[in-house]
Amino acid sequence: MAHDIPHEQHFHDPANVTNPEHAEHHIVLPLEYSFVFGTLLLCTALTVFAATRDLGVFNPIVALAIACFKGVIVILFFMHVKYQSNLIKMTVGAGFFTFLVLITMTLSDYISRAWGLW
Amino acid sequence: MSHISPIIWQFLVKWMTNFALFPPEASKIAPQMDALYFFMVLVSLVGLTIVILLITSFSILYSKKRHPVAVQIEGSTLLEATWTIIPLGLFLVMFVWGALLYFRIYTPPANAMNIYVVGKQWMWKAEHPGGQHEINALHVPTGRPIQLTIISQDVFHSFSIPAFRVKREAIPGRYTSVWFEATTPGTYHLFCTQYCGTDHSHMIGDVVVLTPEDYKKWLDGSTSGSSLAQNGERLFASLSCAACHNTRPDARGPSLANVYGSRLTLSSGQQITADDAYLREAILNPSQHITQGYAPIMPTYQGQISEEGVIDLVEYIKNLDSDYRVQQTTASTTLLPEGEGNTTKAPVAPGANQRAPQGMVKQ
Amino acid sequence: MSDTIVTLPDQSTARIPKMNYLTKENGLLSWLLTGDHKRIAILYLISISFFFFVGGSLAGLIRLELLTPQSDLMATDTYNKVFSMHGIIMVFFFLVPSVPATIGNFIIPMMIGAKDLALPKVNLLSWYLYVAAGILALYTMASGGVDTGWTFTTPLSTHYVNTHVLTTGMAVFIAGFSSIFTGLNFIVTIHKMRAPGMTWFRLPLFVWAHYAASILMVLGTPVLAIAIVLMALERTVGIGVFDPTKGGDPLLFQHLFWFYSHPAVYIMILPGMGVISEVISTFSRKRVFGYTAVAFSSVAIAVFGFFVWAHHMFIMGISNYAVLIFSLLTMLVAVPSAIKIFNWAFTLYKGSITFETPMLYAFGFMGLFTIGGMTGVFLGASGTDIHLTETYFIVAHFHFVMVGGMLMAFLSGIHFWWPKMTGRMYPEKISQLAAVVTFIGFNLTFFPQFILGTLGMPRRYASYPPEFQILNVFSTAGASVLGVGYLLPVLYLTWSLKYGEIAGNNPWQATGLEWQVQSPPLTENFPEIPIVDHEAYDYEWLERQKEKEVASVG
Amino acid sequence: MSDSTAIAHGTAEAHHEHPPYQRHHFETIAQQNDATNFAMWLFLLTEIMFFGGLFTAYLIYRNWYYPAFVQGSHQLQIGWGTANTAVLITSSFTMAMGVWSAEMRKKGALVLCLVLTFTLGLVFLGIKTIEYSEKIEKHHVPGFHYSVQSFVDPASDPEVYNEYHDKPLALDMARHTELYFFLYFAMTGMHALHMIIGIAILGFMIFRARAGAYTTGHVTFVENFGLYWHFVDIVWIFLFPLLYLINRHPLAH
Ligand code: HEA
Ligand code: HEA
Ligand code: HEC
Ligand code: CUA
Ligand SMILES: [Cu+2]
Repeated sequence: MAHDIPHEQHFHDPANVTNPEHAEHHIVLPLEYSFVFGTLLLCTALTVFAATRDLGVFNPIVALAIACFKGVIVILFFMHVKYQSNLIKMTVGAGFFTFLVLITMTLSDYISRAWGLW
Repeated sequence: MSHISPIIWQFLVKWMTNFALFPPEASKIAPQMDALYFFMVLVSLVGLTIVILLITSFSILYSKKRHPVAVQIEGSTLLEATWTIIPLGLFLVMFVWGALLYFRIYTPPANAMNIYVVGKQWMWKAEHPGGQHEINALHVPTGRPIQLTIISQDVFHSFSIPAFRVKREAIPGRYTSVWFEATTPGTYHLFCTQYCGTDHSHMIGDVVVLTPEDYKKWLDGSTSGSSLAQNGERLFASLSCAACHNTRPDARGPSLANVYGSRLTLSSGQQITADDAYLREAILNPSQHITQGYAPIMPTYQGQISEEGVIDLVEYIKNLDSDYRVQQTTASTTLLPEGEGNTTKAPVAPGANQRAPQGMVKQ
Repeated sequence: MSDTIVTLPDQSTARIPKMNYLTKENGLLSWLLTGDHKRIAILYLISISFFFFVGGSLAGLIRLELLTPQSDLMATDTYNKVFSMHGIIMVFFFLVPSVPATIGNFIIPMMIGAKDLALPKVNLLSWYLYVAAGILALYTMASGGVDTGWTFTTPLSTHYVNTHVLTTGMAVFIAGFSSIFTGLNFIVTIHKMRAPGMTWFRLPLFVWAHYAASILMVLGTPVLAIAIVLMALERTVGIGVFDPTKGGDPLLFQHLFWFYSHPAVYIMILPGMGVISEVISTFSRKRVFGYTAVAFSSVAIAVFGFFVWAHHMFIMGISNYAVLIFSLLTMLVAVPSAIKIFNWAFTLYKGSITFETPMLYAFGFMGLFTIGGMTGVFLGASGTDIHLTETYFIVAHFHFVMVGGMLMAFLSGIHFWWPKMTGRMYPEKISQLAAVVTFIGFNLTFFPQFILGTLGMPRRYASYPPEFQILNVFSTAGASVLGVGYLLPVLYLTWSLKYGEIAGNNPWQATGLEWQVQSPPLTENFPEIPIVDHEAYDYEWLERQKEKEVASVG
Repeated sequence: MSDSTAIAHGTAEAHHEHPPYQRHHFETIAQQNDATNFAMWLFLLTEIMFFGGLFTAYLIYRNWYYPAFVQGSHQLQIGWGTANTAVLITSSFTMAMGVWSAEMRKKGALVLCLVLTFTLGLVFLGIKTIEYSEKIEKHHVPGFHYSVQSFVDPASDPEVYNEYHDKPLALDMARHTELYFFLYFAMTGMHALHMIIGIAILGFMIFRARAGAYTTGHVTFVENFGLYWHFVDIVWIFLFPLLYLINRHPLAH
């Protein structure tokens, strides 16, 4: 049984506190930031350009895909999530998941109402 | 009995005479609802009994006196699986059964007789097709499916007849419907069950179930002169609908004959069935769904016709199965004085329009 | 009391430890500016008790009015305001913060072996937000009240009433932030502040339950906030999102409102379930049967809790397909609760059971929550919901889960941890009596309402048809008994602050870390951060601890 | 009583050395940083859900009143929107550089970055003000003398008309543009409110940074504020296409 480990004298060791959810502090370098910054500006230009073309149903899809991409790189690099513990990654994931639950489940009602408006 | 204080005595008398434990079953759906209800009560009782039995018997068997030293137990996957799967199974049965019931109550049969109900703070107004109006009351015959088409003029209300086990929300700006078939003549409660402001609790009334004969008598005794469709026809004329909806070759709007119940193709390619709700929307928010082949030129009548007026129009269009009447209306439009258009209570149009309720549109 | 496990120290020599969180600093300011989670918990305890009695008095008024069929005690308008304020106060100012902000606040850091919550200042802030919101709510009540019901249904609340919707909305908005901060604090604390060796599966189930509830608070409450903001804008500027005449959809408000308020009912019940786990285990001296199942069922309730909100809108005009989906998911979310009930029942199996007050309340919880939960399933099955919705059946359902469930759990927990919080015992016999009185009063009050609901009596009615009177008379009579049952604890718990027996560290011989330190605890909880080498509810470990103590003393 | 209090203090803090910024209830500074960082993320989750309600409303009404949303969005100028996106992205970049400067303990660079971020934030709000005032002039503020003139008679609004040649909307559809503008104001307004709060905090931070508060090796505050600022940026990254871009080529309806 787990608690059969001999009971030791209580001691005070800060290292005990380091739990698996801790990630070492990673310093993102300016070069990396600059790359991301460049990509973001590029994407902005791209999405504005795409908006001037008539892509049919793809207009909103392209625009949102680009927005998602931009959002993801901001989260990963500017917000350091790429170098963070799994806990933070899951937290971010949980947030967007609940957000999607709100949207999709609400829309499931609106879309399936008998016709058009209602 | 003089030694019993009069208050207690009154209370006892009331108890004996005025005490209900279960609502009457006065519609066809009621026994079905009750069957599911009792099934659920039974499951709950069994579940509750099990829980209580477990607690009391363990409490007795393993009280500290009898059982001074507890035996540590991890758990038991088998047992835990049992009490996951059995309740889940039972709940799923309830789900399926409940859903069947739900769809039954909210899917009116095709041959149902339609009554319109308008809810407003704080009264119910029922409109029978023959033009009979009732406030806070509803007369219905037995043995005939009745569909209620319900709408609210202001806030949410809810039209509830406990004895029939049916209830439907009256939603502002949108038709909802429910149906029932009454079985037992009598007078039953009609409640507004959605909180709707100050006099919510006074928004009540009676549902009077009559035998078909009595119902006919009642119908004859309470006609208000013209049927809904007749009112609708008058409105149709006074609002100049026929300026566009006519049979002339250059008509700007589609013919409305037989439009009710038909499948329409919208300009977006979507296919929809023209039901009451669609007709209402087509009048109030026409550009919301443009019929294929037509321009979005129909003006909105939002704010110009009362809910009752819309009902009249809808009822008129529903019964329109040829263009004959419309042509007549086109002719008579010119006879109407200017400015009559915007009111529900248009004066009775020239005598030509007065026909027997049934004969007038169904030709 | 031979059959009891209460092991109080020798009363003639025992003394409350001189140094504890209560005596550390004195003066009002030391309380108002404290960062100590235990003091904040006490502040919360006082404030929510106050609001409970405000809400309870309003409930008394409701029941008095319903004694007779006519609306004779007060005008319908007044009645509407009374039940609206009753619902708002009870939900947002009592039940949501009840167990988490008091017991949770006090106990969670101690249970996981931490000196405090991770963010003490945020903790204090959330109490101030709560107080600000509460004062606003009281102000609203004093200046005329609000009559929308606690659900603020549009378009009624936006276009058709002229009572204080905005200030009430603001009060709820602020209270929501208080709740967000509490939940956020708990999550951070549980993740980051656990003592060495305190792994996830060594956490007491109380902590798991609060973790699950906190997720709901953090992710659900903001949606309530935006719903209220939109409602306020609709009411003031008339923007049209909820106004059917402008093309808006009044149901959208309900989607947003219930997206919070259904998870909120689990915010209200989960912490109570945590209490029950602790109490049942302690008084049967046995580890909780199927620890992992109980722990994960809390998380399952929290996760599934986000998928079922539209079951409050079955007849309100959502699409029939949505009704199907939401009804099915409702059935799924009910299962984890059933698992918990049976796991608790089997915890008793081969235990060594005693029947102190907390245990009596816990038994009450199990019975009443089962009834309340099963009737929730009646409402979740779309067909029966048609008949039962918006009647007293619902009123009975939610009072069974909220009052019979959560309030019982709250009282259970207060009695259970009272010795830890104050260092003194409450009088056992009278408290057992109070538990029995509340149980009887409760059933008398709310059971007749199931029958009333089946008969079709609509809720939120100031007057009703005379044939419903008998059952209403029962209900009112029960409420008076219930009121007495709730008044008693206030009296004897207050009394015990001065005259109660000295409790000692661990009167119940419970295993939680909080019981291994002095009562009342030190400000920093543990003289030294403990190292955890045993699982939760390990009574053998507790025995060995005691032997060791005896050995070292002797 | 008072002496026992002193003892309590003594025992609690005697045996470990803390940097001044470590709060007493944390065991290590790493634990403290982890905790505050995690708390910040949880707070951002609440923000996601808060905006989530508005996004839901937007999606629903865009589907219902597509033509109204198309013509509503024609009233927005892509030029301003693009400029603002660039401004905001740049401010995000300067903020990120600020975090780096703090980590590297470069006080001057940190102050510079914060001042830049602060200024760019103000520029964003300035541009927003220009856009808003245009809406006010055209009576496109929902609830305040809203006018549907530009939609029932697009030619009366030559600037937009010359670019898009919109057909007139039927009156009932034209009225629903009010919903579009409400959502526009609610979403951008809520976003601007977050910017204002952020800018206020930035002001405070510049002040403290000049005193060297963040270049001691303890950078959590700057880092967490950075998270907030980037989050606000992300919200805009989504608002920009939704409000300005996706309706420029309406599907044949
Ligand atoms: C603490 C609060 C709380 C809790 C925990 C619950 C729990 C549940 N609730 Fe309840 N509910 C409310 C508070 C709560 N509710 C409130 C306040 C309202 C009204 C709001 C208003 O309109 O004002 C409401 C309304 C409400 C409705 C809406 C009714 C309507 O408006 O028409 C529905 C519908 O599905 C519902 C369902 C459920 C279900 C399925 C559960 C489940 O989670 C219950 C699960 C528990 C069990 C199932 C018990 C365990 C079972 C056993 C141990 C026995 C098993 C044995 C066998 C099956 C053999 N509730
Ligand atoms: C935590 C939640 C909670 C709690 C604890 C309670 C507690 C009680 N509630 Fe409440 N109730 C709600 C939440 C709660 N309620 C909600 C959300 C609604 C819906 C509101 C709406 O529709 O918008 C509601 C609605 C509601 C109604 C329906 C009103 C209507 O629809 O018309 C009724 C009617 O009986 C009722 C009764 C009671 C009673 C008798 C108690 C008792 O348990 C209270 C007992 C407590 C006391 C009595 C106070 C303590 C004693 C004293 C201070 C002594 C002095 C007092 C007296 C002698 C009276 N409640
Ligand atoms: C200016 C011309 C005009 C007037 C006046 C007018 N309509 Fe229409 N109506 C149309 C056109 C064009 C359509 C088809 C396009 C559409 O669906 O909007 C139509 C469609 C309809 C439809 C939907 C039927 C279908 O096939 O889609 C109904 C119902 C209807 N109108 C009823 C009325 C009523 C009732 C009135 C008077 C109160 C009225 N209309 C007045 C032009 C008009
Ligand atoms: Cu109408 Cu309640
Ligand atoms: Cu619910």
